[in-house]
Amino acid sequence: MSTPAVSERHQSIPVEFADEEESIKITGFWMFLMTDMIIFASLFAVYAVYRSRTALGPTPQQLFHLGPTVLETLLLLTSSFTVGIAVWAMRHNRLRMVFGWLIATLVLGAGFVITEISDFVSYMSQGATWHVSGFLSGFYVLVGTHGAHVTFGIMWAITLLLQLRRRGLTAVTRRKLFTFSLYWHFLDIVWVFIFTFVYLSGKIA
Amino acid sequence: MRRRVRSSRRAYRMLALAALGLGLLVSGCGPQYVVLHPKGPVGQSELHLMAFAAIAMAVVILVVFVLFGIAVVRFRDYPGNRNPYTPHWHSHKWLEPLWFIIPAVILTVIAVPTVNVTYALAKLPPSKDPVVINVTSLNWKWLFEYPNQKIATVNYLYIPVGKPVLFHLTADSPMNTFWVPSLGGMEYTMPGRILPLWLEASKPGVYWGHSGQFSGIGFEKMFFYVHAVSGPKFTAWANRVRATARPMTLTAYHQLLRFNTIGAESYSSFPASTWPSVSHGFTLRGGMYLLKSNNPGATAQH
Amino acid sequence: MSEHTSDGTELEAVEPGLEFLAPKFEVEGFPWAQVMGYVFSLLLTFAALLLVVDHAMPPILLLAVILALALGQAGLQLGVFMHLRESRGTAWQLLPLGLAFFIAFALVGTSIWIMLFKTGVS
Amino acid sequence: MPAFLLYLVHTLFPPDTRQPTELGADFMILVTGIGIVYILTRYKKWRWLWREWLTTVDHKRIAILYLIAAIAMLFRGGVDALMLRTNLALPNVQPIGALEYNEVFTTHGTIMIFFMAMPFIFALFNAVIPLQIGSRDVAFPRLNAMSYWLFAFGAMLFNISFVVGGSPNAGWTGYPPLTELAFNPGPGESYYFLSLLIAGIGTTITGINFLVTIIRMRAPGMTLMRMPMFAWSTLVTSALIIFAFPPLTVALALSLLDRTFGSSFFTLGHGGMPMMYVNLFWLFGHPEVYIVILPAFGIFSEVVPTFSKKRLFGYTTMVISLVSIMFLAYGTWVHHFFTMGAGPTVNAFFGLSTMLIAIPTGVKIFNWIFTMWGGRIRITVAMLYQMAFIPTFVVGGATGIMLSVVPADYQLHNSYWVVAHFHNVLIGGTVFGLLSGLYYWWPKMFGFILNERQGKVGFWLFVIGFWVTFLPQYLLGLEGMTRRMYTYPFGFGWHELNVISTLGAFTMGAGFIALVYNILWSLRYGERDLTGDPWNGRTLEWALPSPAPEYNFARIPVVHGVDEFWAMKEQGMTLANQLRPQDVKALELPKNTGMPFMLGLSFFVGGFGMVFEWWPIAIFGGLGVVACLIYAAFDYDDKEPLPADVIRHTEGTFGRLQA
Ligand code: HEA
Ligand code: HEA
Ligand code: CUA
Ligand SMILES: [Cu+2]
Repeated sequence: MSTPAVSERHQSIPVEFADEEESIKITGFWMFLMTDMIIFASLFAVYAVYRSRTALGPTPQQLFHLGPTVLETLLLLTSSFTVGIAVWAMRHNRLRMVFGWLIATLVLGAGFVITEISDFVSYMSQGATWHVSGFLSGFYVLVGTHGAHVTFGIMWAITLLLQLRRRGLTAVTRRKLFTFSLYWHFLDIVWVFIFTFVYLSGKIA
Repeated sequence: MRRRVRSSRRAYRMLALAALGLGLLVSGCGPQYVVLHPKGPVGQSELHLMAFAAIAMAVVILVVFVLFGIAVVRFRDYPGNRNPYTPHWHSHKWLEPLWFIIPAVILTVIAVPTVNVTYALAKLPPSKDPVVINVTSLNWKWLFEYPNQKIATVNYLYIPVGKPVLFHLTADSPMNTFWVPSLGGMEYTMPGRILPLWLEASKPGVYWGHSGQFSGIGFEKMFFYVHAVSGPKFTAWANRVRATARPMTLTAYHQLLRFNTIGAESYSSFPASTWPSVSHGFTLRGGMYLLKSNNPGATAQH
Repeated sequence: MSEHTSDGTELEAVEPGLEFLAPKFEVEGFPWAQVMGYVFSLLLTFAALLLVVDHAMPPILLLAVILALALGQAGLQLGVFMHLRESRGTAWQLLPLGLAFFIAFALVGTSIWIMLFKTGVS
Repeated sequence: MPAFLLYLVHTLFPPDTRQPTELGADFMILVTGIGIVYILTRYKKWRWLWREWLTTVDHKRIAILYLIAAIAMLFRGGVDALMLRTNLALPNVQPIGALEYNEVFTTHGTIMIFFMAMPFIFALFNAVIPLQIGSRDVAFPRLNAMSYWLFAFGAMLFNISFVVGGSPNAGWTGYPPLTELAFNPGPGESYYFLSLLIAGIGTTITGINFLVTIIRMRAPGMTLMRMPMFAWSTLVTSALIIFAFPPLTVALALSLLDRTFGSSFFTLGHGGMPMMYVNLFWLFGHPEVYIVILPAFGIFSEVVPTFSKKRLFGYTTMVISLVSIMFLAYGTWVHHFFTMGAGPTVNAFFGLSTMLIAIPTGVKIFNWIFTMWGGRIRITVAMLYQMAFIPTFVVGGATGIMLSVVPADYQLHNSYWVVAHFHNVLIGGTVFGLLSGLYYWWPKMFGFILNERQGKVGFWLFVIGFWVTFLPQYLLGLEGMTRRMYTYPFGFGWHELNVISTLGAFTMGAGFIALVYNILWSLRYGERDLTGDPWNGRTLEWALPSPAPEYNFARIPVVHGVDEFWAMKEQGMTLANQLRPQDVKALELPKNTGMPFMLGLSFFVGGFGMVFEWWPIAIFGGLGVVACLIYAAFDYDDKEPLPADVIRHTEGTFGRLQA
């Protein structure tokens, strides 16, 4: 139902949950996140096993620069914060604030993707393509899948902005924004593990 | 109605039994049941365990069949059935836990020897000095190299009776499994890895082996023969091959790499580089038959 | 679990026996939780970074510590930002979430264990 | 231009596919296709097809679509099986050669598992679950349609490989490096990876959909411990799907990257490791076999109480065993590669974890037997399949336990013992279960009953054929015959047993023909089901007319215990005599949409382009996918009102309204 009205009695229940149908969609989205989590777990397993299979190519220690990665981490953590605030603003019915924070999220996300791509390009220009070794294949696919998710998230955010502008804060658009925020935070969690398990641990001898 | 169903059920049981009996009869439970007639200690202990598990399973099957048969016969819906009808009976204080306990007990009985034998087979018999054979599966043929005898063969093997043989398995092709059912179980040959497997023949004879893992169009032709002969005969054979066969050059090896099937071949020597070494990114740790390679000749190769 | 209500005011009953999955909503006047969450997430990240750059510990221990920090970070995101206890009735997502974390770690761990012997020495 | 055409013909119909059997198949497909198009045009049915079926989001219709696909695929997989068996009975003649044999066992296994068993299961989920839990639809009707079309177009992509370009030929498991470009240059393996990826997305969505449907959409009062057992098994199956399909997706995607984009995951060189594929595949593969068996368990848990006229024995232990099977199913996958030498500790661990599964499975077997105990068993076709299931599955399970005995598996791995084991559980468990469910729920889906006498003929042919086919294969395993051989030498004692096995396979084929005849005959002459409750059922789906109206329940019932409908009947009530005209409220139904179909089509086009690496086509398909997603994001018009009058009228014609 797309009735934004919330009865007085249950003021504290956010609209996206008060509406049964939308709340079911949120449950569904959680389940989707679980499948995505196992996808990433499988990719982590692949990476973990291939980490030392560097063939004739570079080792993690030789390859990674921490600089860009730390920047990416900062961007993503901040974007996670901004989208959190966007949801907070949504729950206080502040549409303009929602716009602002969502656009900030989007920009930070784009910054992340650009940094990642330029990082990849610099690796590849050293000849470290994924053909070179199992390790590099695992690395590019794990990190690249995350990057693709972020890119998809940015496009999703754009369609969200358009819908918010057309329709304002209805139960449907609220639910969509809320699931988007779940998605985004989830990517942040995955990134933290990538940062730790791929980049940082790559620097441990 | 009642009679018909019952008699057709019986017919179906009889048929199943008959098929089993017939199968065994037609073939006379003869020597072609290679898995049941092992010719070496490894196959023997695998068979023992299999038979043990089979007996346990037979008990399980029997119990289920009997209970099920009684239920079906007693509680069918026909007029005048005097057996108790208890539509609301749906749980039982100790019957239900029993379903957990009895299978758990039976499984424990199987599990203990399973673990024991699994570990036991992972060790070479300690006192004996094994013959080492390096096995490479190729498309679609088997290359056997004897690092100590310094000879190589294709698609056939000689091994001494009564002596453990340590196979080192690898592949320069998609995966296969190396299997001589008369002697014991199989293990994969995989590119990029070397797995150890030991077998032993306790009776002289010719035993066939085959690949158990599909590897492409010529896979069906990957039969090979293992000639188990006495120790002196084995030595004599090795000397003869070294004396009479042609040496394997790298070119010859590359010809073996071609995708085709060929017959048996013998070589008086082989280039060391045909066997993968650590510097190629291989390792010797592990394997089901995890064992310390106690043959210096073998490790020197890696 | 209830007849569809279009006014959307009824919270559903919590599944009997699963009372620990009762929903909880967090709506505050100022996003303190988010701000604190952000600060802590930065702290956790830089802690891990510093530890690694300094080689503060033996490698295995270091790996364990930074993984623990990452886990803390995940918990923080879930708890602070993802409103993980919110639901219309029973907070069902918590069960699969627990399962997913378990499977994810078991999957990575056992895969390493099973493949361990094959790691190349190059 | 002619050069271009030549290239096209050569790529799409490479020389090795130009064989009599394949050309014959091509011809058959062409004729059937033209026939269908002709009939649709002749009777002006295109619009009807599009509006009623291709765009439908009604779970009951989607169920029928799944069912049609599943039976068609059972036919295709079955014909494959008969080809395999014929070749093995005549090892010296070899009616189909090595090339084709390898394709055929691959397509047989893949089709039977992914494109027969899975859609068959989803057909029953869709047909039954919303009705059984007292809900108007699944949680996400549009996603449901999307799942179907992703599955259907994935299946189509897989099936056209036989006609266009050549089929995959590396087994249903698709182990690298055999699937690598170097060893497998044709398009076959790309077909395999892409079609399974596409269908796999659909399956994952189905898993999510039914999980959420069951946890969120149950009728008021239906707590978890009051759910029908089929709903429980669906819940657990969905959870298994959610956690099992992602590793498959990754394994397939990485293989595809290796093949098409030159990464180095599973290659021979560059530090690739084929083992990792095997690990990921079975991380999916083992849960998958429980994904296909648990719904069958659920079906039996409905069929046995109904036809024994007795409540299910041990409800709680049934639930406990289902849930523990779910957990254990994730912990046993290594038993498929004991002989890859992961070391005695790993092997012992996974051998024991495999054995553990026997305990919850046994609990179910005994509970079914004790449901029958003290009941009144009516021998219908549905019940007959159940009664064949128990002995057959127990034998299959027992031979599985023997495989989990690690040293024994060293001798039995990849031998015909394994082939016999898994057909024993897949046919004796899954297929018998699905057929039982088919006969049981058929009236609910279509409104008429399948003829019982004919059904019994099919049953006996199928069951006897089954045992004649697969019992000899255990013996073949003990004789050391390995699987996936298109021919074999004489003198190993293999020939006689193979001939017996082939005779059995043809008996099963006759059983399949009897089944199809049964359906076609009943379509015309079958007894109508006017009560909605032909079997004296116990659960809510039988409280509705057959087939259920579009909105399922005019008013959602309140549930007070297990077997709610049985309890109602005992108190002399039904849903019908509870409904007063003023209780009927207007409803909103999900609106039909063409998006899912277009999405499936786009995936198909993109997949096809990728198979042949024709990038413009691949990109075109990809853009289609994006377009569909964007369309879906902005489409708010997804509901259709259903006025109370219409519902009142419908209920009235069923005679289900109080005066
Ligand atoms: C429906 C599908 C299905 C099911 C349910 C099962 C069930 C089981 N399977 Fe099977 N299996 C397959 C489908 C299935 N399998 C397939 C498709 C393959 C091959 C894939 C390929 O390579 O292509 C395979 C292969 C396979 C292997 C690998 C063989 C090899 O390649 O070397 C093993 C090894 O352990 C195994 C074991 C088991 C066990 C222990 C069970 C158990 O779950 C069985 C449990 C049931 C019982 C035991 C009977 C009932 C219990 C009782 C009556 C209680 C008392 C019992 C005891 C005390 C024992 N299976
Ligand atoms: C649910 C799954 C399922 C089902 C139902 C079946 C059903 C059958 N299977 Fe299948 N099988 C597998 C799953 C399944 N199989 C898998 C996963 C593999 C492994 C593949 C691999 O190795 O990768 C396999 C492999 C496999 C092999 C091993 C091939 C080899 O390794 O070389 C054999 C051999 O006998 C076989 C036989 C059969 C037979 C006779 C049937 C019978 O039940 C079929 C019954 C027959 C019909 C239903 C056909 C009806 C059709 C007609 C009557 C039409 C007649 C018309 C004409 C002839 C034009 N199967
Ligand atoms: Cu049995 Cu010889
Ligand atoms: Cu398994």
